[in-house]
Amino acid sequence: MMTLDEHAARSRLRDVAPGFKLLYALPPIAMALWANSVPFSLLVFGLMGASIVLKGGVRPADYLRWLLLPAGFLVIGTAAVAVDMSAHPETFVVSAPLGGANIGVTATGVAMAAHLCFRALASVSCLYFVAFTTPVADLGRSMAAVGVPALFIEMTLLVYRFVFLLFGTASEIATAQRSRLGYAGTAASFRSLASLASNLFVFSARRSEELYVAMECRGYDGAIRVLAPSSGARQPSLAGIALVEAALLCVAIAAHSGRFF
Amino acid sequence: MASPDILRTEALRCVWPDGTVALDGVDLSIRAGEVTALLGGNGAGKSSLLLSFNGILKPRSGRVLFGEEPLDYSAKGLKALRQKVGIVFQNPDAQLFASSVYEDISFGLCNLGLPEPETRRRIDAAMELVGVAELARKPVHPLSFGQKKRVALAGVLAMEPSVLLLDEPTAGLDPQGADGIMRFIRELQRSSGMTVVVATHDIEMVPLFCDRACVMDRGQVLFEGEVTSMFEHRDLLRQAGLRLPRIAHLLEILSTKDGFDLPGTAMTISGARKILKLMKEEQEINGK
Amino acid sequence: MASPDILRTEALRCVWPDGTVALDGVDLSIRAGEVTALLGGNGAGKSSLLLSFNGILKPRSGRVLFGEEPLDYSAKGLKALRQKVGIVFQNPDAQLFASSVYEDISFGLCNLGLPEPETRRRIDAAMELVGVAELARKPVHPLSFGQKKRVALAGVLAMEPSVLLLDEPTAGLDPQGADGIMRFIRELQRSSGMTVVVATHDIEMVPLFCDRACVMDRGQVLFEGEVTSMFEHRDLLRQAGLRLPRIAHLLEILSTKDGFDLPGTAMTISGARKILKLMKEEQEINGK
Amino acid sequence: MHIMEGFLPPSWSLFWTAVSLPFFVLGFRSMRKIVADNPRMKLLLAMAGAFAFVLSSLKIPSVTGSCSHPTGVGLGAIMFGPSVMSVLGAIVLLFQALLLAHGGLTTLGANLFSMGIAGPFVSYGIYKLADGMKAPRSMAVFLGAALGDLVTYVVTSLQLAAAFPSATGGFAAALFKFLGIFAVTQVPLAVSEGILTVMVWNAIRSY
Repeated sequence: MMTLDEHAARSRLRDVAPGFKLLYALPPIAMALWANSVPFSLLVFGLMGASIVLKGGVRPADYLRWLLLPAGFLVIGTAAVAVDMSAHPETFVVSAPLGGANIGVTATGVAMAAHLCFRALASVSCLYFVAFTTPVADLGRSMAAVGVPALFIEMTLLVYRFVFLLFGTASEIATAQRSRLGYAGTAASFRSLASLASNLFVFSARRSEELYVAMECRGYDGAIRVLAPSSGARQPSLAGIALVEAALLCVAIAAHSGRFF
Repeated sequence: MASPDILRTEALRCVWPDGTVALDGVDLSIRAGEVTALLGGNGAGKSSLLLSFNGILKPRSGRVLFGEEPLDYSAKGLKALRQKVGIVFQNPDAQLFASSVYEDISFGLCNLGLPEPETRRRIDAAMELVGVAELARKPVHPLSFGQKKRVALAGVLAMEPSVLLLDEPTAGLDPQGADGIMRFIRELQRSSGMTVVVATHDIEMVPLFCDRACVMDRGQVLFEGEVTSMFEHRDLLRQAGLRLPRIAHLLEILSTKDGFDLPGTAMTISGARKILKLMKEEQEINGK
Repeated sequence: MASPDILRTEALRCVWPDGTVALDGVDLSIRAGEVTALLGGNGAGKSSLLLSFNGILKPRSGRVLFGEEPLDYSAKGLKALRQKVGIVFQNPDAQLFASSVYEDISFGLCNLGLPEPETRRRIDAAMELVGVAELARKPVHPLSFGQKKRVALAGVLAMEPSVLLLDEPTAGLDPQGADGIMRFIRELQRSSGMTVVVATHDIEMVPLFCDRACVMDRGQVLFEGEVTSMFEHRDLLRQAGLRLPRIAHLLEILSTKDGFDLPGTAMTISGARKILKLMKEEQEINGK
Repeated sequence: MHIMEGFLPPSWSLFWTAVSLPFFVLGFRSMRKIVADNPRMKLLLAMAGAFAFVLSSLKIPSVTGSCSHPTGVGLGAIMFGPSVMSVLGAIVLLFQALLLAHGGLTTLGANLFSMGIAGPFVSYGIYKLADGMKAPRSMAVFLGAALGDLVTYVVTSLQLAAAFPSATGGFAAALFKFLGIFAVTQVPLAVSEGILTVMVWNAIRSY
């Protein structure tokens, strides 16, 4: 399965200035949470899914596979919200006795769970729109534009680079361990994992020192100054985005005030 | 004498998780008791092939056979396989993970669950063999690069595999170090009859230390056969991002461009000496 | 024409924080506008010498001179020095830190505090020069090893240093990749007059791409001089864990052991051709 | 356990963001001071963040046989201190959301509180406490890591219970429910993480 990072790098929307993509996908999360309406959630879910697949060029099968990832949490989480326990079975629509009490679902519980489930799916699709279309480096730049402190952005982008560096090393170590039977059995697995983690730690300390020296050679003095590639970024029509957001907002208000559902 | 095949692939196709095709229909036989060179440029698929011999990389289609049996990818099957097929990776830093040399060499043996006396005997034997016995109690990370490579090798040899896979064993070593490790491997193969597969792009050492060669490019096998016959396919070598050994290149130019009448070709210094001496003798006879 | 010395060390002695002696009384001159090879086995002190040229490793005693001035180890002095003396490390993963190729290349320039248009011009030129222009907006991690090496080189070249230090530039590259990068460096030195110092144990490329050589062993300089004269000191090469280039080795054996009457010696294929042709012609004259 | 994107109602989303913010700000200040004193710390801290990320994506075997991810909060807190962990935790959570689709943006505050604040502070507190009571160092590390792991799940259950009180039994019943699902199942994994952290800690100290 391709990583989200690779999807973002290949996205047809990657050249769109990141601010616009955030402006497009983030407000609907807030609206979906606030409106708390199944039809509105479905609207957002559909809109974002279509944008990811049709505009972003992600294969529907890939998108669906990614949607299944949070499904585990979604199922357990919503089921936990729906199911209740009570001494009085009459409060439940469906129930079964369990020990001295009854376990079952109430009408409000089911409604709450259904709202929750769709709301979460809608929000996740918005998050996916950003993740599928926007490389992390671009996000770093837009954080600067809204006044996030430079140190935080520097740290974020360094962590981004180092995550892949360490992933590479961790998987090399794990492969070498597997080839010497490192994961045959629980005791061996513990031993292998512990040595993997400690070696990775030592490696990362050493690598950070090497990087420091290499950066010093290029004049590092404590501030990481870099220049972003000159923006060949496409600027989509701000009015278009505003129109979509406004329309969504109207539907959200209508849904919230009970015109739908 | 044709040795039986100990490892074989049939239409092997492997794909990395990100979708890159690592191996694209590889049919290859590794003969028992010989040293086989896997040659190719960066990204040709050499390392992937080694990983699939060890059962780490699973085929998308096609299969790998050890002896006459297709690989068994169950936990038990892999355990049995990896005991017999050992792999030494290119980067020793990624495969030495214990805090001391001795402990690291013991890693694979402990996972085999051997009794302690046997484990200790094998560790000592392996350390003796590769010449790191005096480092036993040292921590791993301050060792030199060459020492680390030897310790990594000992960790695999201690498991007494019948097939040894080596990924770029000479990378990062200076000429004497590289020569030393290849001589050691050749010696090991001669004395213990071990089967060795060496993935490398160091073409110079192939005629010196290998019996057979397989040239790879972009996940495919371009050539498989005796080392001596490989160099008749110089176009394939170039296609794979390689070149002739310098001696072979010199002799080639001498005979094709400079009008030397060479009675054969050679890839090594000793081979070239023979040919040039022959040429000289012929000239002297003709001259007289 | 003897070029003036651009870098010089005088009785340079450097000690690593753990007490290991890295350099032990090094007296060495690097000539401006030439390619100098620093040769030696693993642990000979080549990398340490490069780091001391760049002011990263400070002398315990002795000194380093850039032009005629001893290095100034103040923050300001180092900043000025590192603008003029750039270093490319062996492992690009230990050098590249930014989230995209373009940003990484810009880092050194931004530290120089150049105006933005000039910075952009230089980044574009450097990317063009090493052939990574189309990678500009990619993150670093999915690049191949060879691409990472090029990006690391571009990041240093963008600063337009007058001296370029390269630590094992061909390590990990296949023959064509190694050849490509060394050709590029030779071309760069010829066209821009840049001074280049290459630390390596790849002896084969020295006669092809370098003017001068310095052979190091255990922190000391065994030989310093023209590449052509270095090979007369083959005992020093062996002492340093190196060997002769294979062609030179062949010619040596031919003349000392096989009774060939060679009119000179050579280290490269083209050099050997000339000598062997000369020999042939002489024989034909004598024969007639 | 990451609460997924969109799962919390807006009020609770804001509430947990507000609760986490002061810890984040304090952590950020201390980080700023650390890197101002020594520029190489910037790289080391970023490396620590990446390390935490990679660590939390490993699968550890549980003593009962199943597999799960370690939280890494114990190891991180004991090695780098709990306040820096709140900043590194925020970065790690951001990447988990954007690169792995674990967690989300509107739940960042809540997840940061459980995994970047409560977990590390409890781990560190228990470690210091046990150490102060002259308990063996391994015991202190084990308790810190295991309880730190467990606390993150208890806090998550608390957050979910507060947002989704039971229709029949209110907050208490909901808490009981969520603890049963998310925290009790976690006990063997917390033990695994404790054991693993001790092993890693010992190995690192031997370098």
